[in-house]
Amino acid sequence: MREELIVRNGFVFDPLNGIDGEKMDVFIKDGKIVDKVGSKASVVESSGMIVMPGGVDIHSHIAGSKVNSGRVLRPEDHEKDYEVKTQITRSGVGHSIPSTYTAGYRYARMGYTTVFEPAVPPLKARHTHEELDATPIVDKACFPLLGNNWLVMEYLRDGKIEECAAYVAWVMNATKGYAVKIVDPGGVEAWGWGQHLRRLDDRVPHFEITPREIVRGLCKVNRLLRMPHTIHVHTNNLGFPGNYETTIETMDCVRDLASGDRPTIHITHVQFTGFAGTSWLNLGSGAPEISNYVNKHSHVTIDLGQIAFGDTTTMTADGPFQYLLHKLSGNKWINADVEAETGAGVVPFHYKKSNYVNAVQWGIGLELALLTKNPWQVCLTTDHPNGAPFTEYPRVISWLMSSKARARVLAKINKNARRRLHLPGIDREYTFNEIAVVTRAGTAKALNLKEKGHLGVGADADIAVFNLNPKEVDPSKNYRAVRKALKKSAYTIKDGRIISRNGEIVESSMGKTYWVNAKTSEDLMESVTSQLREKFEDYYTVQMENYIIGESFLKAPSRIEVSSEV
Amino acid sequence: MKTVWEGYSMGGIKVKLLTGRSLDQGKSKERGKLSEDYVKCVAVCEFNKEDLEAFKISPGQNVRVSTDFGSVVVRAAASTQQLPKATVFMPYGPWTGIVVNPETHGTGMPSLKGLEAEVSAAPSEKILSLKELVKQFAGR
Amino acid sequence: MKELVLKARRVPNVPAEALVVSPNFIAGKSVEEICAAEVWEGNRRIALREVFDVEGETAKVAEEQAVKVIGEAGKVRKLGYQMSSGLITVDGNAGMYLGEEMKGGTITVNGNAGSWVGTKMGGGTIEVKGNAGDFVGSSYRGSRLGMKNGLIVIHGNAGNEVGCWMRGGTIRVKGNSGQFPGMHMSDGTIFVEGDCGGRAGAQMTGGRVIVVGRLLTVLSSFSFEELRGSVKVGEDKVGGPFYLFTGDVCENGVGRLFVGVNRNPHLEWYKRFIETPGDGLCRLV
Amino acid sequence: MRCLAETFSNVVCTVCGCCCDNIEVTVEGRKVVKVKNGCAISMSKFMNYGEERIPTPLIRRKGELAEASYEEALREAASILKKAKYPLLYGWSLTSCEAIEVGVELTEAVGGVMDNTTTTCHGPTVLGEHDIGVSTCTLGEVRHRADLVVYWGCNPLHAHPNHMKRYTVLSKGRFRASRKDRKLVVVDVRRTDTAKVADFFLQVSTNEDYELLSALRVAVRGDEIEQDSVAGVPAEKIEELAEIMINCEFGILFFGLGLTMTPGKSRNIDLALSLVRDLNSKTKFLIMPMRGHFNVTGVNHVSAWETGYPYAVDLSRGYPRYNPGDTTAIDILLRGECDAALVAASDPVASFPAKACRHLAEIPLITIDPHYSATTLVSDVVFPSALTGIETCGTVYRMDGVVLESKKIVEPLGGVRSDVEILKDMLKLIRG
Repeated sequence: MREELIVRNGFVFDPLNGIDGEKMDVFIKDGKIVDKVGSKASVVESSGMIVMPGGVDIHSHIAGSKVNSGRVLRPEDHEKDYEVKTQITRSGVGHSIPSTYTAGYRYARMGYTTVFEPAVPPLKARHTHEELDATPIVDKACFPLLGNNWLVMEYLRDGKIEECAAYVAWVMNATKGYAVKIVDPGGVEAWGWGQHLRRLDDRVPHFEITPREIVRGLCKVNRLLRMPHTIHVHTNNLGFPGNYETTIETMDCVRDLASGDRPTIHITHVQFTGFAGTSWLNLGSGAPEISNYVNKHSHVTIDLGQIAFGDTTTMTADGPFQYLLHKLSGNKWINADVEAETGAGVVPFHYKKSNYVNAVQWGIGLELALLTKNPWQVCLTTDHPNGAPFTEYPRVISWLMSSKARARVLAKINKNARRRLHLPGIDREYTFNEIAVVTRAGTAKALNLKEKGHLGVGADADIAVFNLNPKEVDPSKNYRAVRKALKKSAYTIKDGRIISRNGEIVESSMGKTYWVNAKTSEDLMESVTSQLREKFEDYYTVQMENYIIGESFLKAPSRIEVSSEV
Repeated sequence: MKTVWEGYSMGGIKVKLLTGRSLDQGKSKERGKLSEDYVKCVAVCEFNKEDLEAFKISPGQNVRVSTDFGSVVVRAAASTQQLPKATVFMPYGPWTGIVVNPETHGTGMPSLKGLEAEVSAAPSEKILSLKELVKQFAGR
Repeated sequence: MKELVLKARRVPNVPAEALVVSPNFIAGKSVEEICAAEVWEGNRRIALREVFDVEGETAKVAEEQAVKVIGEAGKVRKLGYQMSSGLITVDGNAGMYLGEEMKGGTITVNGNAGSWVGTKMGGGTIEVKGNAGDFVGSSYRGSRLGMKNGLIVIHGNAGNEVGCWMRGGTIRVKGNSGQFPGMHMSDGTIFVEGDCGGRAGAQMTGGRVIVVGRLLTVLSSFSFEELRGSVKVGEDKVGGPFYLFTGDVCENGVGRLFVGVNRNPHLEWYKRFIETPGDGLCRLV
Repeated sequence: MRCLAETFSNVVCTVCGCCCDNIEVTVEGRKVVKVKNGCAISMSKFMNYGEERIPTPLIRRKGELAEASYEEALREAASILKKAKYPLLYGWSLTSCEAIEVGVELTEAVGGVMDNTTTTCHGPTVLGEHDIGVSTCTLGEVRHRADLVVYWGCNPLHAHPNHMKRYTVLSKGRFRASRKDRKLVVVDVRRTDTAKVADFFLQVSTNEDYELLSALRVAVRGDEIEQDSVAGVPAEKIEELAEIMINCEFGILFFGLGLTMTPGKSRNIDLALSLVRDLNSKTKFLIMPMRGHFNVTGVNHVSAWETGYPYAVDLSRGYPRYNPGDTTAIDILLRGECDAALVAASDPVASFPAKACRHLAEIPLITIDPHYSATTLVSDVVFPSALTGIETCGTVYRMDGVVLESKKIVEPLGGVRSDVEILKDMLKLIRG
């Protein structure tokens, strides 16, 4: 039986329930938030501390084939950053590509309890689930890559939107996925031939379709299926100067598909597609333009992909971009194309303050966060590990909360970059409430996770308590205290159990894996499945039966049923 | 007395020794490693037809293969895969383990191909079974 | 200088690791503290006194500290780890990773040393009177940060990949070296006085590899430049003549490979590029 | 009594890294009576899986292996591992990822070194990748797009008999209809059966692959090769191959142990990876190691996500450390530095150099294997186990990282447990 808990007397930040730093108690029973508990409940004394829902990371590459390729590529990344086994925890290594156990513990220590892996080649989804199942404590889910999928492109080219929807539903089921991920739509297929495709209206070789049609088509599919999350898009042209225009164009290409205030598109790691300028020499920030667009349009949510200076590993499904980065940096390079579906690349990278481009990138991410007015449209990410390892979140938060902290970095970065950036002129500072939005409430909302990101009755009892008194500490001035407190939570509570105390894991558990079962009409699914059966052997080198992942393959599946419009 | 460890030069024919997978080795290991079939398929040294003639060795005859690292008796056979001159091939197995160079040079991988070796006809010597071979080099 | 003597009590049968055998650790501590210092024997944490008898004195600062290891320490790894000054003398063999990440000071081994001598070294001197294993002065796996500075002298032979990903400093092998001296190196000097197992300078981008003795072949990714009468290594002028090659072309490298003419008659064909008067090539060099 | 015949389709073959998943196996009770779509080795494995099976656990008593109870064998094994200061836990390529995961946990618990058969196949490939990276793909990409297939130092017709048929020159892809649309190049020391069907064959001198690769890189750059011939190949032929590679639309280089085991080892691979990387500035070119042993790719993956490193992981200090050449099985054995060993799902005594095997025989040795093997002969404790992919199911990785579920098609022998069960029981006993 699970015990009852009271998180007592903390300053609670629970934006989804309109609670902004009120001193109050949070009650927990059987792993859920309740409105009262018995007198025997254990007490987590939190007076003088911040209490927030557990963190929800919308976009972090923690599991799967490309992450693991990165681990194998970089023993030098792990050598000096390791964790010794304890009675409770398994050993492991960091740094930018931590082993699965270490990743789970490190998230939990920072008060994060839910993490979504955003790039899964459907053919290799089993691998992702194996790793997610070896990632302790946090709840998780993964996004299958569909923006270069042959069947998707063919259905959309032929205008068969409903069939496409049924196929996407089939993929979600077959891969136990959560949301539609699009990476460099059409561009990765072109990369299969070593070609680059940059613009929204370029044609994908052999497929007679454009990126614009793929994004729009999948956006419609997503709506037809009533998927909990929007399409999650990594745009074309990532990593090229001037790409902020592609970002805005991509946002705008689904504007008419919006209904009400519900977002229709999530653009991910916008920093990497927020470049203004025409070359690396005059690279600038496109953040003002992008934020301006987002401020005027409610159909968009974004996440930052903020960079932090230092050594990390870049990894995306965007094969051509990773090749570009390899050519630019001279660093070692992994490419991994996946038949009929997608690709991937991995390149180690060191962001330097003295480097003009890196310094501009640093500024772009922060400008996006600070110029976008509505924090509910912004999710904090570093696109782990692309911009920085997720363990840098406390540092990123301190930059958002303190212009002084930003100024200190600005003083040290490349001078020309400083001149190009708008950041020195921005004095906005995030409040704790806004931080709670961009790290948990807003991300949970964007993912439509009803039981996450808030502390209302019925929510999962995933709670982070930080030893920081918001009445006494001014985060603007004392940003170091913020960093220190966020790095190691005083308590992280997962499903109603204290699993981390002052940065030490005191109990380990295995979280669940969400997946979406989008039910379409039986006739439609039947007909699409039989079409698939015909094509499967022509497209794939595995049998259709062996491609499908049964629910029992997952250690702790959590199925989300949605009934589609088709 | 020389042990199996030291290897010994017998004034045999100098050759390059390759080891590797073969279809027969693959099939026979699945039939059981204590089987006669396994010995037949794996305790083998393959030669070029030209080399067999030049060395006056006939297929089926026993030969001793020696390197700086050890020495083992196996059966001579004609290679179906054409070998370069004065090069012999042995399929992977415990018999090759005796003669390969264990040195890894800091890579973890011993030196299993392209070894300097000597072969000589060994008509009166017996090919050891797996059990006998293991007993000989491992003492168990 | 004050000397602390460590006498090996027994030879461990599993790998032992003694990061504490370094002037930096020892200086400023009592002999009692040193005796109790942590050493790993396989998966067991033990005290230094279990493997070494400790005698002598400790100095206040590392500069004043000499450490002498007597007996068989061939299984004891990482002697002199990260040391920045002082002296270590090993009367016997030293285990792997001798002087790893060393920054200064001197290590002398009067026997053989295992592989990875002076890996990631940033300064100081290591002298091995016997042979050394593979990867002398190299980087860690996957890293491009090999030896940066300092001097390593191997009086006997060295194994493969001497100076792998080396970035500076000097490695001198008085005996023979294995294959791939100067693999991926970008700067510094590797001087092999004996023969080389081959593939010298492979994939180098800069720096110098000098092979006085026999080198079977020169990779086709090296282009012949000219004959040199001698080459300077530190203060020494080493007599040649040498063939001078540059490469590795495939890495856009500007490394220089010197190969002794006398011991390598099979490379004589390169001379055709300089010896024929009237041949256009001669003007190129 | 004759049992009813039952046919299983889409069975994953358990022989090599091709992991063909279209095998049809008919069984009658515990007997396999028919195998369809499998290669000759696959047939042999399925049909003969019941040969030379170990019926019960064994413990060495007075020098001879004798029958023992499961509990007794477990106690003995646990005691060996607990006592050891530096145990080696080796093998893992013929079992499921689920078993390998328990293996990592066990290694961590006993403070040992976990190495797998990668050590003696593509360990050098991993080392090459650490320095260069790798430009690769899944096999279907080759099937659909490749107009140039190069096999270097490998003989797929013998070692991966279905490779060409299912994935490369003999397969039918979306953009390549038949053999005519593809060029096959073979580089090998021997004129193998694979070489005999090639369109272009280069016979490289033994031990000189590195020299040839280096010259080929020179030619791909468009520079002149100063030598008349390199590695026994005339410069013009090298230049011809460079032209073929540059001018293809989509090329792939498959390489085997002919590169990883010959002098140069990891550096041969370093250069092959570099060559392919260079080619990407001129055309689309990819590279893939011909992984041999069934789930050896899976071991690398499990090991990497659990510890950060794909093989040769030293957990003696309670956290993962890694340095092949030091922490690899053969080096440890040659230095005589492990004081106990557990071998699971592999037969090192049949494949390691004899000197390494001798140390294995000298220390307490536990083996988990379905069959009698050279290794069981020298073991002190032997656990019979169910055959993964025949008697028990489990996750396995194809050579290109595609993951498949192997199937259970027959019941294991009475009393014989799976690797997962045995390892878990051992772990439980050790943790007390």
